[in-house]
Amino acid sequence: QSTELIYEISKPGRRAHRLPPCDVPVTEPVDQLVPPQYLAKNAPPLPEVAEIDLVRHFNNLSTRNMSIDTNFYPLGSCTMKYNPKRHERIAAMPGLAGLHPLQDDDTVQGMLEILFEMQEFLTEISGLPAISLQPAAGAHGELTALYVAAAYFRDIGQTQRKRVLVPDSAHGTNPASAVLAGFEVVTVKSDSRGLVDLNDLKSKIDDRAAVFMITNPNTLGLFESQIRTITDLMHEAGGLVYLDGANMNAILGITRPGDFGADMQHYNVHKTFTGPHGGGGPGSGPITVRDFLAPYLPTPIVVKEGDRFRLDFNRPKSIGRVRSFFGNVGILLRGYCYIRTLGPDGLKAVSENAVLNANYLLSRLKDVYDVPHGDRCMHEFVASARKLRREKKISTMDIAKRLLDFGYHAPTVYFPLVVPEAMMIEPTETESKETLDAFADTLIRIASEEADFLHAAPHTMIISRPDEVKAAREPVLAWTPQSAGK
Amino acid sequence: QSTELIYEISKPGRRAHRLPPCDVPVTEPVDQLVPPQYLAKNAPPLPEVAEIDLVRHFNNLSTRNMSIDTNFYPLGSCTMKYNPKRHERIAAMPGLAGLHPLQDDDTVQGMLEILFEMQEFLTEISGLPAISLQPAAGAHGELTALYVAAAYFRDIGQTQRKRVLVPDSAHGTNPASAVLAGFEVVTVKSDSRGLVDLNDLKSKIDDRAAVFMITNPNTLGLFESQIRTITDLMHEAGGLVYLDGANMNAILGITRPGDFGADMQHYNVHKTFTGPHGGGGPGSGPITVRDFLAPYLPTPIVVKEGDRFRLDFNRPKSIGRVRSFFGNVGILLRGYCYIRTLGPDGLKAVSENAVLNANYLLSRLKDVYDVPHGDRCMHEFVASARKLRREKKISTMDIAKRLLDFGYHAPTVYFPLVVPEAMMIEPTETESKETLDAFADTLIRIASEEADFLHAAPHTMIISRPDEVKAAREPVLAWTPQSAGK
Amino acid sequence: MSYLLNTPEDKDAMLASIGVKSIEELFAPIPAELRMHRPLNIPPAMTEIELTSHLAALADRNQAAGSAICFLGGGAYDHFIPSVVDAISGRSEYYTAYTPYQAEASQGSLQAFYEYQTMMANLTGLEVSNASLYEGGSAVAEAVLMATNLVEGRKKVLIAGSVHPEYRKTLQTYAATLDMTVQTLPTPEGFLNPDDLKAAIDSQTACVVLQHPNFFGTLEEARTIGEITKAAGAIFIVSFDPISLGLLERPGDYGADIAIAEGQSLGTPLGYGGPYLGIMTCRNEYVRKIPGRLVGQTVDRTGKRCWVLTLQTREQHIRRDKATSNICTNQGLFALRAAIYLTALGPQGLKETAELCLRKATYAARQLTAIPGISLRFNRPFFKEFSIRVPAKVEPLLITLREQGYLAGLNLGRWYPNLTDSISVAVTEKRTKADIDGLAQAIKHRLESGALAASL
Amino acid sequence: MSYLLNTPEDKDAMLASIGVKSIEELFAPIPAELRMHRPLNIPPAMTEIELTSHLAALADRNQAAGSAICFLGGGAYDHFIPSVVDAISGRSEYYTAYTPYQAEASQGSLQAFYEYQTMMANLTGLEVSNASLYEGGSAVAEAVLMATNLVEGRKKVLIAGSVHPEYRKTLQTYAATLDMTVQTLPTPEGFLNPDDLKAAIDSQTACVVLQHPNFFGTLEEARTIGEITKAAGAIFIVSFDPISLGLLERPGDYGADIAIAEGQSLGTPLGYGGPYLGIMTCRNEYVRKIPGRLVGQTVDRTGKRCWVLTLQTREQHIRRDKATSNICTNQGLFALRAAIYLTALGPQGLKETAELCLRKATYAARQLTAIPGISLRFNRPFFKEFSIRVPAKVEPLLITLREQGYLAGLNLGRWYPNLTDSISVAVTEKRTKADIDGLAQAIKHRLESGALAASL
Repeated sequence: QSTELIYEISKPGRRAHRLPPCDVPVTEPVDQLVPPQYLAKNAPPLPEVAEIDLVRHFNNLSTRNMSIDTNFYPLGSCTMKYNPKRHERIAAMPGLAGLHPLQDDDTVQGMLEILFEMQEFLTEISGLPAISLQPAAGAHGELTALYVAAAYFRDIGQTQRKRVLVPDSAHGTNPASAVLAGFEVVTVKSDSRGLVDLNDLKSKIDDRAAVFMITNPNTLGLFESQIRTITDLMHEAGGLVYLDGANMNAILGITRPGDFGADMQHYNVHKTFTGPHGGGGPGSGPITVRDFLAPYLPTPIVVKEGDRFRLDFNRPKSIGRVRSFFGNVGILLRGYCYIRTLGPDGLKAVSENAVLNANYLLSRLKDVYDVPHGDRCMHEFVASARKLRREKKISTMDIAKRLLDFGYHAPTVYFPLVVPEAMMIEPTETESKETLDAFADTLIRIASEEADFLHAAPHTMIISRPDEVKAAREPVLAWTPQSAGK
Repeated sequence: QSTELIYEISKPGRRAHRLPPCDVPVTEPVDQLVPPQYLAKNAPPLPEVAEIDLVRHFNNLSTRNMSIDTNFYPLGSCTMKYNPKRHERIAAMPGLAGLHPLQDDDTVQGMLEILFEMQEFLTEISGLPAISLQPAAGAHGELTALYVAAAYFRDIGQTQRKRVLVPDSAHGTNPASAVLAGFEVVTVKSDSRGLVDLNDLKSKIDDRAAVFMITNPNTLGLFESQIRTITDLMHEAGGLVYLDGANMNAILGITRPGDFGADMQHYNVHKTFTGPHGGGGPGSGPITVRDFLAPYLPTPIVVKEGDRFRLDFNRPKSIGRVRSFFGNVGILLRGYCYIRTLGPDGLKAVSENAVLNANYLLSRLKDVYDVPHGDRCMHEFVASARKLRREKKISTMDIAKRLLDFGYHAPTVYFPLVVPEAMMIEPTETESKETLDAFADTLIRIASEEADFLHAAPHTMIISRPDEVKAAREPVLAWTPQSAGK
Repeated sequence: MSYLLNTPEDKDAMLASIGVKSIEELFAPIPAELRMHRPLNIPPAMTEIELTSHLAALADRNQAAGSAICFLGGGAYDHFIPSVVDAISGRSEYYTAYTPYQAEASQGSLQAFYEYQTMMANLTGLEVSNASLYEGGSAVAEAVLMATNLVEGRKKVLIAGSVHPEYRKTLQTYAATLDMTVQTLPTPEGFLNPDDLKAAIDSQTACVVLQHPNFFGTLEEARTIGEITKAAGAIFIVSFDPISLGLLERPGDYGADIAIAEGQSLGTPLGYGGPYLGIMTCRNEYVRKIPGRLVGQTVDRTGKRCWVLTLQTREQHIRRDKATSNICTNQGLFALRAAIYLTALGPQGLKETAELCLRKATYAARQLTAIPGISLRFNRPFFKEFSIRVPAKVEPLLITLREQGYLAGLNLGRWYPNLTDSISVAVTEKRTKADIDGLAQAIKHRLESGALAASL
Repeated sequence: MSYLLNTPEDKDAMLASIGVKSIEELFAPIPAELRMHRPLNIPPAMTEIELTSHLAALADRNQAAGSAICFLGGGAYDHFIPSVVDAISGRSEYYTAYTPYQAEASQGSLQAFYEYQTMMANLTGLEVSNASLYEGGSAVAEAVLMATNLVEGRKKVLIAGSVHPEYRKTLQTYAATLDMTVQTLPTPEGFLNPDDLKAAIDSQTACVVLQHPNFFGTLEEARTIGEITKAAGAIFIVSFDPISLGLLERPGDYGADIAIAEGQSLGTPLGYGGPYLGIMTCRNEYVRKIPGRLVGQTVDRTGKRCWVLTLQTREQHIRRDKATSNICTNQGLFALRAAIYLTALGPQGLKETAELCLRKATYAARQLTAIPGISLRFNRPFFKEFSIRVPAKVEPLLITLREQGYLAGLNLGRWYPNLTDSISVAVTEKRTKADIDGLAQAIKHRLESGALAASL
């Protein structure tokens, strides 16, 4: 299997796509249409290949990926569930895929109806009544919500609230978003159960505390049962609670952020409502908020007047925009299809089965792998290889790499940071008991393999253990004729 | 890599597709709508799997195929050229894919225009003025043409013409079609050049000879330069000449069957005009014939009256039908797109480059592999491993299997029958010099490998050398719980 | 040039290696007087942008089943195709491969075809399925040829008049050059009356061909027909509707020796009539006479289970003039689609689909025959298709309905001179109550205004 | 239930293994008072047949660029997408994978993103590209944040008024909570006058943001702006149109330090505004400050060349509150599409596309300004988009044209109070002479009948 780059199979004069002849009069050369000082001397250096080269290259490359459609992919926190084919066919309908974002509302009534209904669905599911579909991803949603919070505190004259509180088990995006939104980050400790240490939290709540960002269920897969106490504490102190919705897959129709006290929350539509993850994106990160925060949401929002839908830009207290155009509509569309496919009972069954599958897998593994935070979980759990590491010098990395040999993508590893040698396993509801059993059997088998053999894993993949230090020390980020052999 | 069958991952109660509730009144049970004696006791035993099972199963299976889009596939006589993606997108347009075959002509004017133009293009390219687009594949075209010939001879009172002459190098479909159409087969020898032995032919032409079926260029990749003499001989004796169009890819815009004396000819639209071969089909095998044979062609044919197109069924001497509905329209559509994409210059360039590529590959290989019929060819050539077999006990089969290890599909092997240890290699025009060089290098390398190593090839594929004798002696043609372990 | 890769430098290097000066020289074996000395008279080349616009414009000139409401049947049906069928059959590795000659490089197709064969065998209640034929019409002909091979010496073929007229016409063509006679048994009551078969069958009868449900959509006395056929020592051939087997008894269970079908309903787009899928299954003892490719299970040299093309000695590329059939290219891609379709549906989905068809067709028949002047043409149970007699000229009625967006049905007079007052209506699971009510309303309206016009 | 696999027997076995009696028990950690005690108020489940019909009906209520003739631009363009882009990006292995954390199981995505990065670097004439940002607007904001990190202490951001108004609005939002001021430099002549920049720039200026071609489609004095910016020690940020680089000089070649773009033109469907593709490239020395994923080349333990995510210490999952950005999920699938698109076009194809856009836009401008009363709004060279002043109320005119099948252009008054009499018209390579002539005819006709109406 060759690793030739498309630039390395390029040959001058070859080409795939051809353009039609110019059907308007060609009356003058290009440099009389555009003054020559604006023009490039040469066309940009792009690969030159025929269509068959292109197709073979990218088709063959694709087979070097694992993917949901071909492999079990229990990547914790990422909710790698099945991506229905019907969504792809529907999203490609010309009446949906062919709409320009600046078309007049009258020409996109069908699209606006979908987006309006999606606003309704998402507010109902979170229990928070106001919404913006604009953010492009979960982290973007966090950032948008923090802008909303900042605008709110400015509006009510509490500009001293400069602190965002974040549990030590939080996703890295939480503190990063907080800093980007102009806040300082204060970390709150977890207790031995893996939940928020209430005393530590209390000690950090004062009139500088703007927002407490909490993931619930948290990244250990545990439901924060003190959540009502936590939100009451924040609210009494005049602060807001933000719910990182990464783990909504565990609680659909079971409990709602609005019901347990969150003021703001984001969705990862691509996770919870199964947009294909696209090798890293796109996502979609809508936020829902309480009524008193609604005025600050980005514009536009879809409103319904009689039978007509329109984009509402007239929101004077709005923070403005966090991107151009409406949002990641293509992913919202897939989420809409998913919610319509499942209905209320189906969504609840999603969470029930996600939690059942995770607990079952936990029950199969707990005798071989440490699960530091108990033998129950929500939709995911964090196991640890610390015992194997201590006794046999087998690390989580070894296990992750060895799993690839069996056709399984690895779990999320070394996260959350509060668990040593962490393996964060999220099977999702779209896997079968047979798959979970085979995966558990494999993990158990790996625990009994020789350490040296595991250190050298994977043994069957196209590559094994790339040198990441070299990659970072001497970054080679683009092909050049010189970089090829580095 | 498991070879589990879809039946083996089936589990009662699982399912993928779901049907909507019945929206018409359900007034009585099914057995009152249909008398119970017609009803099955149970639903047929089909696999029961969820959508994700289905997708993973068939996706993973697919990767066990070689294909044009992933591999060089020089399967002689099959013209495995690039299948343009634009054809697939166009053929899926609802206004083309969604047409019922029995719609009124007025509702399918766009489709009839395409088919009418396709009739025009194909008659022009073959130089034979009358056409039927009905046959579903090349062999079906042969059969249809022989029915036409039989009808013609019946009509002119020459029912004694019961013989079809076929060169010994012909495709197996030729004699098989002849027998199916009620003829006896007489084989004509090839001479040492690989061309028709004229003396043998002459000795077999008499008033019993109905049709001489010839492939030109023939299966050895040689243009039958005596073709005019041959057709004259047949015509003088009152017979007809049929041109097997399998190798039209060599002569587009260069010479035409009608010009060199053929009376009837079929196309393999899926080969010459690049319909995807679909793992064995579909194909499309239109036939073109001389005017005096036109009355016997199957119905319907598309005719144009003013600006309107319609299907003409009123052809009293027609042989009738060789299938239901119009033909393999989806493949004709792709052929139409291809012809429109290339135009007259492009089609000629196709053949020029197909012939150039074949000759180049021949020039690279001829010092290592025997090419018994000369060092020039048209679009394909037949090499032989007879020397390797004699000297090193390496067979064509060994070479074919070993090629798979390098990511190349094997050529057509052991055909034509007139060449021992034959390897029929057709690179097509859509391959690059780089690909041909790499393939030639590999074939040359293989010739120097150890015989024992080659006998055990392939070494890297999911399986190696299946037991074909066992498969045929104890046929297991369907899965049953008992057959699984056989 | 589109799709060509050789640059001028490539060409020079290649010609040098060959030892010729020009590409032209390579065509020397073609005598000059046989060469074309003008360009082909076809339109000039189009780029992808132009081609796409051109075909989109042509497609816009058709009235597709997606935009019109389709009640057309007659062997091709507007069933729903789950998205997984397109998604998977669109994998390059399936649709750009060819016949799996090299088993090691084709296990994907081979295993999928083996699964298809298994599903067809299970669906029909017969042991052996081939890996596809062209379509439903030539499948009838192939089945008859196979049957005449099985009972050598018998020359008579009996076929019910209720078999698809185009299938019968195809059979006539295949039979015309062979030593056999085809006799069509009339079906004036919309089905083959067993008494009529008894009267016609004799010791010269090679086979009897029945379609069930038949071209009119009505059910045949298939079991009785089979018994009469067997009693005469003939082969019983049944053309079936795959979707109907979600409810109806399987051909093998009521006595069919060879079962054939148009498989379009199993995940193939209407596509103006093709490519479709010819299905054929038969009893185990006939396996060496079946036409077409067969995939069989075996083991490789390490003992691993795998699949290969097998029993190739029946086939043209080995046996030439002794082959059971001339078929080479088949409909592999549509066999794959059928396998995916049936896997998606499973037994329960197929049953529900069939039941929806039956219930909706029944509802449609009731709504339509509630219109004054309209009656069922045949007093027989039916599955998803039925025939009505209308009190109006058929063609103008159909044209009016088409202008209102209904492809309302087939004019049976097109094939049956005695049915010029009748329309065949097919109803799939895709049709809604609103579609059916709309059709009934439109017909009623048209008949009333027609009657009004006549009375003025 | 759709997509769920656990049968009742599975559930029982799983619960037994866990050691609980019911699924309900697993939710015990959620206090009862926080539980929902009613079903979600969303519509009931739909099967695939129903969902497909439902969405098809909604889609039919939109006027898509395929059915209307689209002259809309403003940051999203109706360019042709070669079929290979859909065919390949629709491969399961690409679109159902996630971020390539496990390099061994993700070489497909990693190599494709590395190729994308190379193409972006080559396209812009800068050394480093990330593996995508969300879209063009937030890319401006990210570039400004990056620039302010590069020149610590400087708090002033200058942005031309001719930058896309939505990008500017996005930047305002990002800047609002940070210690910086954003000053918009007016562009009344349709471009940023270098003198105006000279007047505004000072030693507090962190960066200058220009769009070239700008929101009006006209060309900026980009090189001069860059020189002024550099002379003041500030970072020069350019938002470009990728298609324009088939003809125009590359940002890196005229002095850009950071180049960003909306990449939608590179093979992404219009899709009502997203998901799109944020492009960002920069000079090599800024590599450790760039936001987003980076793919780098390295070797594996056997020395084989391969690719990994690299320089992750810039990123949120490692550095948390010290990260260069909070971005996690990006637009990988559209980076892949852009790579396929640019590979399909190659240098010559991109050049020809750009030239067709330029020639057709020029022709359209000439045809439209030949209509009495219509003039070009700005006297500046443009690329594929231009602004016209019309002698009529803009909204009614656009509505009339829309009813004739033309999405004729954007009402600039929507964003610029001083441009309420102006329309922005974009012309891609897909528009034909007939499209343009038809638009001109329709406008002319409307203006004449409007004038007639006014004169009565």
